[in-house]
Amino acid sequence: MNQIIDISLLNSIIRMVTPILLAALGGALCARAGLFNVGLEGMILVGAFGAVLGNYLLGNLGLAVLFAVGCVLIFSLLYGYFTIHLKANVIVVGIAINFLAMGLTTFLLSAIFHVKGAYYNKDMEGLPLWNIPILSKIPVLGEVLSGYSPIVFSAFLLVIVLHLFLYRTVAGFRFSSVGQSLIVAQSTGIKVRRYQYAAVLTCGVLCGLAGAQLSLGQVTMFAEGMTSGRGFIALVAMMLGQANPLGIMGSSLLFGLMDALSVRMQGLWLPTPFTMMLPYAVTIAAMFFFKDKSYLHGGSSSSR
Amino acid sequence: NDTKGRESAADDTKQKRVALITPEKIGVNPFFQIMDEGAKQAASTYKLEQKTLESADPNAIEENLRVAVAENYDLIITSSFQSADALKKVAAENPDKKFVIIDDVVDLPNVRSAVFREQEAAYLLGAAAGLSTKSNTVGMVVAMDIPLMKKWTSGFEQGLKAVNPKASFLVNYVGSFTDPAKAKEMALVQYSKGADFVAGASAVGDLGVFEAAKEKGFFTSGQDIDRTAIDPKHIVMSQLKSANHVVIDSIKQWVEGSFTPGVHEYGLKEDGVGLTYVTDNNPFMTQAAIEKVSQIRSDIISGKITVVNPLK
Amino acid sequence: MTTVLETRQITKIYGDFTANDGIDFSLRKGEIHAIVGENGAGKTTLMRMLYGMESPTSGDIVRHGEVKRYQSPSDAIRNGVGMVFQHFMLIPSYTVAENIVIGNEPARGIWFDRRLAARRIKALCDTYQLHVDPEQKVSECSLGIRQRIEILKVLYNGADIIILDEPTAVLTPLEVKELLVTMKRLAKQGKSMILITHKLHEVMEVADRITVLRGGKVTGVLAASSTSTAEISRLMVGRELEGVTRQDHAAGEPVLRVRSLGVEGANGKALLKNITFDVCAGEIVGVAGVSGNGQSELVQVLNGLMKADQGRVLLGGTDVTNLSVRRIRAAGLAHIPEDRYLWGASKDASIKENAMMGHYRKEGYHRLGWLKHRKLNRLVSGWVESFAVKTTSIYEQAQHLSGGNLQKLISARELGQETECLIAAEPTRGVDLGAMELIHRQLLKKRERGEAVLVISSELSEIMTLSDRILVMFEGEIVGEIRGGSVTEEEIGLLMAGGERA
Amino acid sequence: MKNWKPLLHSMIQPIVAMLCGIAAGAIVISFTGESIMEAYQELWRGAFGSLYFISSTLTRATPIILCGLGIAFAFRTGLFNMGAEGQMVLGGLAAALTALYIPGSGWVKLAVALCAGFAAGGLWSVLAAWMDMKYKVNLLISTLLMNYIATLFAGYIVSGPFKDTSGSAGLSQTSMIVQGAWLPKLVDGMSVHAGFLLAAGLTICSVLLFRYTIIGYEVKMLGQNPSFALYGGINRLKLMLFSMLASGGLAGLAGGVEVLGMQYRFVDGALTMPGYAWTALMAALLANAHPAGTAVCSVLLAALQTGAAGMERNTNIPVELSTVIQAVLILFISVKFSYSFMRRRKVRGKYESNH
Ligand SMILES: Nc1ncnc2c1ncn2[C@@H]1O[C@H](COP(=O)(O)OP(=O)(O)OP(=O)(O)O)[C@@H](O)[C@H]1O
Ligand SMILES: Nc1ncnc2c1ncn2[C@@H]1O[C@H](COP(=O)(O)OP(=O)(O)OP(=O)(O)O)[C@@H](O)[C@H]1O
Ligand SMILES: [Mg+2]
Ligand SMILES: [Mg+2]
Repeated sequence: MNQIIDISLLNSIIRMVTPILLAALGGALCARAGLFNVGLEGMILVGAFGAVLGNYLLGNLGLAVLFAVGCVLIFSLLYGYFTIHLKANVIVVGIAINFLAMGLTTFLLSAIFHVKGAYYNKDMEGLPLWNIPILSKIPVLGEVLSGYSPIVFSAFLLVIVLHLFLYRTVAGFRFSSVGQSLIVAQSTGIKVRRYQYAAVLTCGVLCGLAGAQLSLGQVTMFAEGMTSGRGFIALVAMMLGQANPLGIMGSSLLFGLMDALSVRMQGLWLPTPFTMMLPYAVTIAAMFFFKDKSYLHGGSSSSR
Repeated sequence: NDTKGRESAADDTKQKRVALITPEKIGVNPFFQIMDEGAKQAASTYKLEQKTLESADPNAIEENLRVAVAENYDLIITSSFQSADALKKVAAENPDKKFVIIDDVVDLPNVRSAVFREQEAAYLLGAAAGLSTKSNTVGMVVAMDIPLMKKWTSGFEQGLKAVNPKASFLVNYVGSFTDPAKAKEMALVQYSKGADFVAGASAVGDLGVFEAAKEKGFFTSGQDIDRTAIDPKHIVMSQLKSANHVVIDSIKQWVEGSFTPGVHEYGLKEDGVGLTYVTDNNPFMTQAAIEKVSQIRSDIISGKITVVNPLK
Repeated sequence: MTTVLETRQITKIYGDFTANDGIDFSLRKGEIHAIVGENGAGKTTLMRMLYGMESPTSGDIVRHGEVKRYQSPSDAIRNGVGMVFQHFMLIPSYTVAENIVIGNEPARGIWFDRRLAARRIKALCDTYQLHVDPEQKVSECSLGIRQRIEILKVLYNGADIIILDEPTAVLTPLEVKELLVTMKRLAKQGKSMILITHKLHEVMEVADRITVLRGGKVTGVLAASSTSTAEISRLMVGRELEGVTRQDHAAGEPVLRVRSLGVEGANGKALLKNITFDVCAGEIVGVAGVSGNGQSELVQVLNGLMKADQGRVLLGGTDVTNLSVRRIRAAGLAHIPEDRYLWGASKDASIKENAMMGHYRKEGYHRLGWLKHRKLNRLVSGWVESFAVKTTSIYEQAQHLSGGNLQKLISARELGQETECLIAAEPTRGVDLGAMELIHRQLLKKRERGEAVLVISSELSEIMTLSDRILVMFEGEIVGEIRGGSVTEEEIGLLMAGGERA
Repeated sequence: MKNWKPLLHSMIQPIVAMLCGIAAGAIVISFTGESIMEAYQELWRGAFGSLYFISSTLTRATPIILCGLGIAFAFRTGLFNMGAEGQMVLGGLAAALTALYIPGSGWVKLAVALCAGFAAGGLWSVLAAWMDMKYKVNLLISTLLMNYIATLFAGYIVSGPFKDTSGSAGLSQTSMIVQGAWLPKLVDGMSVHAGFLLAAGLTICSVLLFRYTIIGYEVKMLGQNPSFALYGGINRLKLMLFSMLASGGLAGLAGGVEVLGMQYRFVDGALTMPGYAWTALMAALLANAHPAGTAVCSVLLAALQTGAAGMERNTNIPVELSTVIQAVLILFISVKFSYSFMRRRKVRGKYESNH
């Protein structure tokens, strides 16, 4: 109680934030392509299940992660086909994808593992924890930045990669154009659909990683509905970060920090429900300061 | 959904039929899982036809109850507070049918109510933890901050303070029944605050607590059913709540013709709740502690120790 | 001269409406070919097919003697066809350079080489003598510059055929002049151009040949050197135009009085400074000025869409300064807005819903909050008829109206308010000759009824024909007030550019 | 209004989509080895098979319709209200507490409680609208986040200060409301209650409102082009606040109706677990925010859910798969096999054969 912020808190934030961050980055790409993806929750769930299933079937962690990514790719392809080709309402498809993910993972859990609720095997291996050689030697920082799964490191690396991609490369530039104005992009001969599919599929890869981190990184098991609303938080982080990778990292970390603090504040003076409100309330408060709404607009208008 | 009861349906046309209606999908909840197992077991012992109906959401409970009545099941078992209101209506409308509710009370002449004294088992768990902790700090990761869970936290705290008044007790609420990742982080937080024992009371989240224990090498305990087999080095105890026992007991009484309405309590004495622990080479509890805990158990059964029900 | 592009019996049918009906059209190398026709004649539709945005229902597009099937604009672009749209296709938050190279970006590997882009654009500017600042944000550019960016974009993509759909509609006279010079220069450099415009003097000035469309059919292909505006307009409209005449009559009492109006901009710079003028009963006052010199702000303040920081506005004796739009309208002000898609209409709504805006709260059209639909229908149908708005039904969506027809509808709506004062901002932008005459005649009728009209237009000829008095705005101030008929276009032009009156 | 042709055209699309959905669902069912016909029969029977099942479908549809009308109202104004869930929870809570603690006869309690539900939901969503207008806090995010806050707050209220102290007292719920204040059942022994009539009535009111009234017209114009509305003299601020009040209010009313017509008390989680708000959101989107369409879609989606429950009771299709079948059907219902899509295929086909 005396120390609310310590190194284990920071460790915990980074771990907890990774799935949200990854999914939010995926959501951002979709938003930039004009698709407001509320199906993130379901996609993470499929990723989480795919990772555990892959691990069980293939017995190799690397392949398990790939398997998870593959599973989510099928889902995102479905999402893309319905929204891009069949022009179905993006939000309805997103919600339906969430239902579908919930139903399928639960069904397959009992069909494949013959268990209900959760699959846990104490011999199942989780993702390895890495220490970056030189970084881990630095006194305090080293402790903060060491001992995570490769996915955690790659998530933060991806923030930089995506930032460079969106703002420095030709493809990224076109991506942004599609998000800024579909009509302009189309009139200049950009293959809009191709970019939309690319966004949706990349989002699938990222959600696959997010799920794998959740089920093989943070814990080593699959539980029905284990995403517990992380997909929606990712959606909020995406919007708050204005579909900008660095912004998303900031908003995810803000949310993570508040979430971790709310855990530590339990039992101090406020009733628990109120401490649990903290991350949501602070996120709303944060919006008083971030007002540029360029991409949010895409979200709300594409839904009509 | 298929039952053993059906297989033998051919040879006995006047077979009695039992329906079990869970208030939510059985899915994540071991409490309902063992209830289902108990029903199936009793069905095969007493040659009954049995069907389990899972309710997708609270509104489906009443629906399922009515369907069970309409399909003329002879005994209808349901459970938990979510079902109480629905059962009150349905049971009052069908006075000829027999009903059982587990874990809540419905005061009607055709309803048998079975409730648990979870606080007694929690008391034992708290006492065991209090006797064994080296750091004098123990914790519990709880699913939700709702009154029901006070039976766990309060019972645990009573037992803990009784044997070790100086020990401090940490509690964290996950806010969900299905979030092992968050439960794990909470267990890690408690560990970082010095807890060497963290009890799991967060449904599926417990698996996350177990993992944290394995990773950091502290001790933990499970819920409802015996979880120690998963990892006896760290999961050293399990607080039992034998819904299967209660289901079997209810069916047995009914089959034997001694179905009695009213409230039936299941505590340590009735074997409805209990505590199990790793018996050989328990790394957390000393033999002395184990003996002390069994002493407390008999004291509770004999009434020498009374565990306060926090909800009364 | 060689023919670079040709259509053979091209037809486009929307639902049961034939927008283009068996059109034969040809474009020669180095030629400027004007396409004229009334609103809704099918000019844009034809261009959209040439540019691959629509596929023809039947007929062929022939390029260099080869039949082409464009699946998308990118096919057309690859074939050297470029188009500048009526509504600019630019991303305002991007720089000029980014907008030009989009779709065809200079790259080093996967990286977007913005510096190379800027250099290429500099070179392009020099070749065609069209100057822009590559680093500037498009949102900060004037309409004239945006137009130039669009042309550069087309040139950058290597087009040798450039389609310009009503490029001059939004430009100031000076900008128009520059554009026409540019076009001639490009034609000399071997580019072929298709120009769509409603202004026949522009056609006569630059075009080599003219194709006239009416009702989706070609009614004539003329050589500019051997025709007259009268002939063209006869082919367009199918009848002689009468021309508008203005009777002299004395103005009455002031209706709209504006006193030392001022508005601060976001950066502390004044958008409007000390504006004072009157508009009297039975008078049309014109406001001339290069767009972006405060005319839009003036109109918005008068209407209550923008708040004034100083000064007062009096309407028929009541002080309406900074009142809500509804109160100002109720006090007797109607307003034809300058941007019909932004302010003037809802594209998704029906013609009727668009037309009843501002009327439905009037006496007789509602009771206890319920609309009297039958009366409204009659009102709107009446306008559709008297203004000859081309539509199948008043329940049709407004987005299916061509620009000119929508403008007629908006004018009808605002003239129908029958207020003692009307503000008409760019009332005939993008409107064909017949419709322009119609609107002008209605504005003059209003004047003759003894009502006040304030006309804001970047089209000097329009101001000159209509106005009793002309106010010239420059950088948010009124820099000159002239009696109508007493000056030449050159003199006003000088004032508009910030010079003193000679 | 007079054009029946577009209406007919608009009917073809959902029917085609439904058929595709049924075909896709059949594929899923065939994986379970069950008879497809039987499964669909059970699905139908569970939704509409008898008066009893029709009644439970309509009961389930009741809060969805109300919530959906609310969401559609906001959409029409151009506001994306994602906070129906929170508004519904607060509405339900307010209705329960009012019915429990104000004095008066049953009818008075009922009426005041419904008003309280409306007010609570409405004010909660007006808060979001106000933050949007005054401080440009994006409505979509704020309403989404406010769901969590509302749900947690309601959970606190019923597990703390206003907890039910009768019975085993371990429950997060309020005490039971006196019977006089319940919404009466429409048919004895069936669950459908007067709340459904309220929902149907409000649907008709919404249709009339949007078609024939000044407010309906102004809301529509504001939603389609705010600048045009401003130019025409429509008071944007007032209308937006009104719209969000109505939107949240209807969601709150949905909560109140569910509490007073079904549960007779506020039970933590009973309004969120069935996912009414999400279903309602889908209904509103599928109907493109048209009120009558929203109501029809609500009943349809509710039928899909009750039908799935029936299917799961009476066939051996696993519980989990009924969710999958539902999702697949919804996916296809959402599809817009637009004419341009079909025509384009045709045009392309022609081109290819020409080559
Ligand atoms: N997508 C469409 N669906 C139905 N009708 C359309 C569509 N696009 C255009 N039209 C109709 O086709 C006709 C021709 O339109 P077009 O835009 O080509 O006219 P235009 O000659 O460019 O007119 P303007 O001078 O006003 O720009 C108009 O009557 C218009 O209403
Ligand atoms: N209803 C329609 N009728 C005719 N042409 C259409 C219609 N809808 C779209 N088009 C045009 O057909 C072209 C091809 O359409 P498509 O959607 O395949 O383009 P794209 O997304 O740019 O390309 P790609 O699918 O290859 O990435 C586009 O230029 C589009 O404008
Ligand atoms: Mg045109
Ligand atoms: Mg294509």
